[in-house]
Amino acid sequence: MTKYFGSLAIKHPDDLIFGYAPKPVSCGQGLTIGVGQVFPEINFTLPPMLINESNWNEVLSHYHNICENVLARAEKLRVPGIVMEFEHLPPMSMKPELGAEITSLIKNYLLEFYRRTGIPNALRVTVVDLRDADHPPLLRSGQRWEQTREAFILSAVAGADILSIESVGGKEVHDQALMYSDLSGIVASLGILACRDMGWLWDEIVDICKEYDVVPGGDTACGFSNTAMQMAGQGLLPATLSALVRAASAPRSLVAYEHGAIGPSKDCAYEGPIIKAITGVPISMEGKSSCCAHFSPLGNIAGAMADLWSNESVQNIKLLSGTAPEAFLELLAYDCRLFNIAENKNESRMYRDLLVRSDLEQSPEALMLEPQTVLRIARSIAQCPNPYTQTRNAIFTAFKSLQDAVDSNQLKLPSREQTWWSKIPGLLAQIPENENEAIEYLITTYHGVFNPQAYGL
Amino acid sequence: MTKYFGSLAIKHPDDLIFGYAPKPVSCGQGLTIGVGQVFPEINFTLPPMLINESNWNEVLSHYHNICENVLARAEKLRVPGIVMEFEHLPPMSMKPELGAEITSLIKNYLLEFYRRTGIPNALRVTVVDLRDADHPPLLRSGQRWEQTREAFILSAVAGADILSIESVGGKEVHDQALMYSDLSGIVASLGILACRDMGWLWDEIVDICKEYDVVPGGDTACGFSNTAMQMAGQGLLPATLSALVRAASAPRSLVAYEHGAIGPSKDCAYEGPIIKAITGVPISMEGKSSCCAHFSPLGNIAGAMADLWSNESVQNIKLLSGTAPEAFLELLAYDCRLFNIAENKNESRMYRDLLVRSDLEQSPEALMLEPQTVLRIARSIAQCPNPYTQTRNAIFTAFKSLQDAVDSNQLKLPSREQTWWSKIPGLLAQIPENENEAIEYLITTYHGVFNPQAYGL
Amino acid sequence: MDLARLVELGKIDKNTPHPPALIGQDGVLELTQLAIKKEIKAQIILNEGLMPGMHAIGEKLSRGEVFITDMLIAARAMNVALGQLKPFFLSGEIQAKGTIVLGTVKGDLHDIGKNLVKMIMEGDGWEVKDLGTDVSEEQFVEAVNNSTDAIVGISALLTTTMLHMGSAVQRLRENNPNTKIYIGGAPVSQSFCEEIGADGYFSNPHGLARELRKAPKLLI
Amino acid sequence: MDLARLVELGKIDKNTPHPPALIGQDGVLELTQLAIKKEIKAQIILNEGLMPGMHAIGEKLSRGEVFITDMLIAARAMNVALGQLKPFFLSGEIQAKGTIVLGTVKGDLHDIGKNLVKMIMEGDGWEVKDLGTDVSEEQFVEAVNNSTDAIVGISALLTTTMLHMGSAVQRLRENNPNTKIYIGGAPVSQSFCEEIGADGYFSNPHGLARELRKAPKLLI
Ligand code: B12
Ligand code: B12
Repeated sequence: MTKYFGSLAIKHPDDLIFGYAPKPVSCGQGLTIGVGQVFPEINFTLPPMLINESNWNEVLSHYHNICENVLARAEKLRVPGIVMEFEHLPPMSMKPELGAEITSLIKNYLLEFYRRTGIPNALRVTVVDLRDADHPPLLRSGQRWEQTREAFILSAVAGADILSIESVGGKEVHDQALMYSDLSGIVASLGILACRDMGWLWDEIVDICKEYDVVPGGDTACGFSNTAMQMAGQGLLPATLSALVRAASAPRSLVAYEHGAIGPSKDCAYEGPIIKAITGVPISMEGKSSCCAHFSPLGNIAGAMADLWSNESVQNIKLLSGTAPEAFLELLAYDCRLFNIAENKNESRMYRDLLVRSDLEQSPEALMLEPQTVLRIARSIAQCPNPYTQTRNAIFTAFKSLQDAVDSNQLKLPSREQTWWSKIPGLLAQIPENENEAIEYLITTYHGVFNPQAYGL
Repeated sequence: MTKYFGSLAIKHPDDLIFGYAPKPVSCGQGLTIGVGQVFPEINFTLPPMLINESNWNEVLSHYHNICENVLARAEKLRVPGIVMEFEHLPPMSMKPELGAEITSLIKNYLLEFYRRTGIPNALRVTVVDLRDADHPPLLRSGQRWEQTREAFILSAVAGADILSIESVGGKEVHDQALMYSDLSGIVASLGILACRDMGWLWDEIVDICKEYDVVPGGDTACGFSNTAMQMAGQGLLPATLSALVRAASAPRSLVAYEHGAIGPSKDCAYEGPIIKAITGVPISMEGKSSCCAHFSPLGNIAGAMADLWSNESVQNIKLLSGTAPEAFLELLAYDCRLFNIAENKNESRMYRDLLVRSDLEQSPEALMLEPQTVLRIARSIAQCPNPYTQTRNAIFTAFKSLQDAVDSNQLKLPSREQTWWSKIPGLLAQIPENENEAIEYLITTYHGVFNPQAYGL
Repeated sequence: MDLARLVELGKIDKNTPHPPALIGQDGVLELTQLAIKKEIKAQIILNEGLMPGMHAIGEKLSRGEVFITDMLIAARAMNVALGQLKPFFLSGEIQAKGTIVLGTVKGDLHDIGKNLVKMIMEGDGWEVKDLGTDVSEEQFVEAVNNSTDAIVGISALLTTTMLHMGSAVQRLRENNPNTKIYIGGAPVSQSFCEEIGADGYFSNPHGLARELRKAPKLLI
Repeated sequence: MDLARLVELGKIDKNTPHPPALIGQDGVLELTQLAIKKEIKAQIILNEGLMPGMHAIGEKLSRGEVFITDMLIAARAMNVALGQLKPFFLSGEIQAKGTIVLGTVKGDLHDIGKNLVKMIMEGDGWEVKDLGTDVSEEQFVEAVNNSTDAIVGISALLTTTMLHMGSAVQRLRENNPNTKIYIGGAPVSQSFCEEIGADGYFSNPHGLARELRKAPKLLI
């Protein structure tokens, strides 16, 4: 049941804007996302502590505490709606009953909150992709997959309103290709391996969602393009490479929607705007408000097209004001007020452009989120149905956009990126033109690193 | 050497805007504040730990670590300029050599940073007002004052570029008046006691600043109006009372500028916009970006007129991204990019109005920061030279503004505030008309609570 | 109108103008005097007449229906009544709930939170010995030595002083292992409380008041 | 061009196309073979020919002048040279710097950081035993039992797994009190390192490499 998005859901850059999605999603307790307002999506995790049987009550009491504090603040600040994301930690997917117990704990708070305040809300549960634990991963079978699948089912039963995952198919190859700046390997691992796994995996997830009446949210290329961005942030890889990887990861994340996901996409998927342009689904994004979770070259621009605004993750620790989750809910709530007043006063386009321009010239990664560029990349992807070609097109288009910006002096590359920059055309030229050659390349160059059967190869 | 500001430096609401101050301040390493750009003012403090001789090296290493991380991030994000505020903790003012050692540590980092990157910067040092330790405080003499004075001098010698304090004169009475919602006591303690102490204290501080060529930044009514706002936030006092106290505290903070302070004002002084309107000095403000330090009903609106944008305070603890001070510097830097791109694209008025409107109808405190209201209160203060009358005028004007907003349904009071709201006119009517009656009231009602000599009474 | 309701409304006596609706009517003072005259047992006056008024306003405050000012006004009226009952306290006919030793830790001058604790606990029938701010471990120990049944409440607002709570708890335990010690203040948390071995953390005074009401041997 | 420079540039052999500027010229392979033929002592080839190249690129990486890819390409060339020197390692004529046992803690699958540590330490002349991810305390202990002079490096990326470092340190100490244990990973810090009693924390692999170069007895 693959749907091919042959054209763009959003064709004009003016329409690519926060709060609006051509295909809104209704979910949870009275919440509709994508019809004008941006809502906070609050994320949280445990402080430094182990998770085991002896301290399970302590774990639960953290989640109680988080729900109480966050929802009290949300009420106080009169948010127009709220999404809570419960992201599993590994033991919670490994023993899915544990994840389910916390899911229903949070869901009960949300139900009560809705009854008391009438504020619409929803619960996203993100399961850990345990298949990563085998090297190379088996993906479509074995205990790891069984557990992951079970974690989805029990989360759905326990009350999740939206299901998501940060899936890892193709990452075993991508990790190495990235380190060696092997663009051919990057494109092949994303466009062939990752896309194939996504198709298989999301068929499974969408089936579960249908059975239990839950919204299939979407996936994120976190393990691919955020790893690249993190490493570029640490000065280990060029930022232009990280920008290229971002574009190249969009077709991979798109596959979820081709197989039935409907959004809202995952916050850490900065390829979200491209997905929104192609499919029209609402997206979750994180920017400066996720300074608690990671540093970023996309602090403001990430908000330009967001439908949910997230803090990615924050530990339940004490700050001078209160707990960190309530503090970051406050931050999100104020940012959302700004989005929403701008839309209310008919200034949303102007405000979006400020968000875009404030970061645009500061990093190659930011350029990948500029509305015109987003549409350019989206178009190059939508052009053809083959995921490998889509991925190859995306990286070429991204490079052209970077080149235009560099040539017009809009983007100034630091001197340390210059040598690498001059090598890119050569590396791009080496990328195999068609899927078969690319498979050939993968099998010879990354022999032993991945398991071809796991991808149906 | 008192200067009386008989008219407003900013007369039109359009000119009351972030980044611009009629009387810019140049300080530190090449930094000029108030000529178009908003700069981050980063604040930081120690994590839970004692300060004593045995762990002094650990204390120092925290400040080393903070400087390294914060400045590395500032460079990475290419901030146009930066202010670091070093706020003393009590032992650092009690033994001023300790405060001085940290001051010179930070200053060295800033000098080196300026040499390496050319990014303008300055160091604000805020000393603890130790006079609070005596009950009732002696204020103008005694060991506490000697230590406080010494702390100013040693900070100046050690390299502070700007000096500030959160002074406490009049607070011993105000604390009680506040709890009993005694508007007469509030106005008298602010307009007489606090203003008198401010005049005396700031003459001293300005003298020190002249001698050591340091900028006298300003003071904050933190112990008055932020206490009220905190208590209102906890539901202990009405938010309308907290709004009235804010307005009433402006004449008190104004005194510093009448006695030679030139700004930038202290971040936690939310009376800053009123001060800016009257005097034209640049102001520091904190809003959603200080969610690490306290919750606030002023998250966005606080930025509308800011020249420095601060996080108030954050402990040097580890978050998932890195340390909390670098995370909050990142947040400030992105917010500042938005201010500055808006001004660059000629959209600053529009952006300011979004900031204002997003919070305006959500709390009485926010109304006190709306540009028209700010000017209205500022005018009522500038009208007459007597601080008591100024304070009385300010509270009446603030009430009128609140009343207009409530009458026009712009501001909806929660039902729990209604009873109190209906009592305000009666309480206002009881406020003594002139200073002598008010002194009489203070002496009879707050007998024993304060020391009249300490105020030259 | 009954005594409890008058306490809750803070109606001191016939002459006080507050609350306006009751101008000229009898207040807590008159009704308490009347009750004593009628030889109602002092303990009953306290437990069934006065305290329910304070509890009522306290509950309203914690539900956010009234403000601290209303609580203080009630406490003021309560104090007038307690003045009338003083002889019965002295004779031992009524027993106070007990004593709370209260203070802000060494190096810390924030006292607004602590003062609220004081007022609310007094309103709840406790005698509070307020040691003020900047209170050393020794001062806490001494105060408990002078009043060995006392409960201790410690406040701290600075992250650089909260650790003094740990040493205070330790010193107090050495001297008087059974003393109950409760802590509060913005930077403090439940897990910190457990870490330093205090008996309880409360984010507001009502929490403490409620906790102490639960302990049966402490009830009047 | 000297050997060190060829290592730094990652020029493997005559036939490799990288770097383009050196196409057709001799690479690390040829020069190492030549040196062996000239009977230059293997230890000298290693210490004065090859290692300075790796150090140079390592320093450039830590100064942000090159990228990890450049480092890896250099390491690849280095490995080719080491292949040529293998007989001398086997005969004991050259001694390796030593062994590092490396792994990501139990429950944690993040391995990119750990893999970088591996590559960089290998480039610096260490033999690395990579235990992979999700490594239990027992596995660390066992690895050290099999190679008692080894240094241990532990990585963790989750706040809910970092505490396993503490138990790993404890178990390792019980078995082999002198083993040096170093830790790293995004959530870890110097103070956490002190808390669990590890020997050092480094925010990046270069820190570790530099530290180990300082320890005299570990130098080749
Ligand atoms: C008002 C205030 C002041 C006033 C104090 C007035 C006074 N007499 O208390 C003044 C201006 C004097 C002041 C000074 C300073 N302050 Co101050 N202050 C505040 C502020 C804004 C509000 C505190 C307050 O009164 N809140 C209202 C009361 C009602 O709330 P509360 O104290 O939390 O108490 C409630 C509960 O906690 C509980 N409770 C409290 N104690 C107890 C005890 C028990 C047993 C129980 C059961 C319950 C309980 O009940 C209360 C009612 O619900 C806080 C901000 C904040 N986030 O708290 C900063 C804050 C505490 N101050 C801070 C600082 C840094 C200082 C100074 C060092 C600043 C300077 N450089 O001069 C000095 C230090 C003075 C000193 N030596 O102690 C920082 C602390 C940072 C840190 N490292 O810990 C804070 C957090 C501000 C910030 N965000 O940076 N401060
Ligand atoms: C990429 C990534 C992933 C990838 C992992 C790919 C892989 N094979 O490693 C994927 C997508 C699979 C993933 C999965 C998960 N992740 Co993850 N992930 C990240 C991310 C974005 C980057 C990590 C990274 O590779 N950085 C680049 C490398 C080079 O940096 P580094 O690891 O820090 O290593 C450097 C130094 O630390 C040092 N170093 C590291 N180890 C050592 C050891 C020694 C001895 C020395 C000297 C030095 C050293 O050297 C390195 C080079 O400088 C981080 C964000 C972050 N802030 O770190 C989140 C993050 C770590 N992940 C997180 C989470 C929650 C998860 C999941 C649970 C999500 C989920 N629900 O599925 C799962 C858990 C998987 C598992 N079982 O472990 C959270 C952790 C929150 C928490 N509670 O602790 C983070 C912080 C994201 C966030 N902000 O929320 N993740």
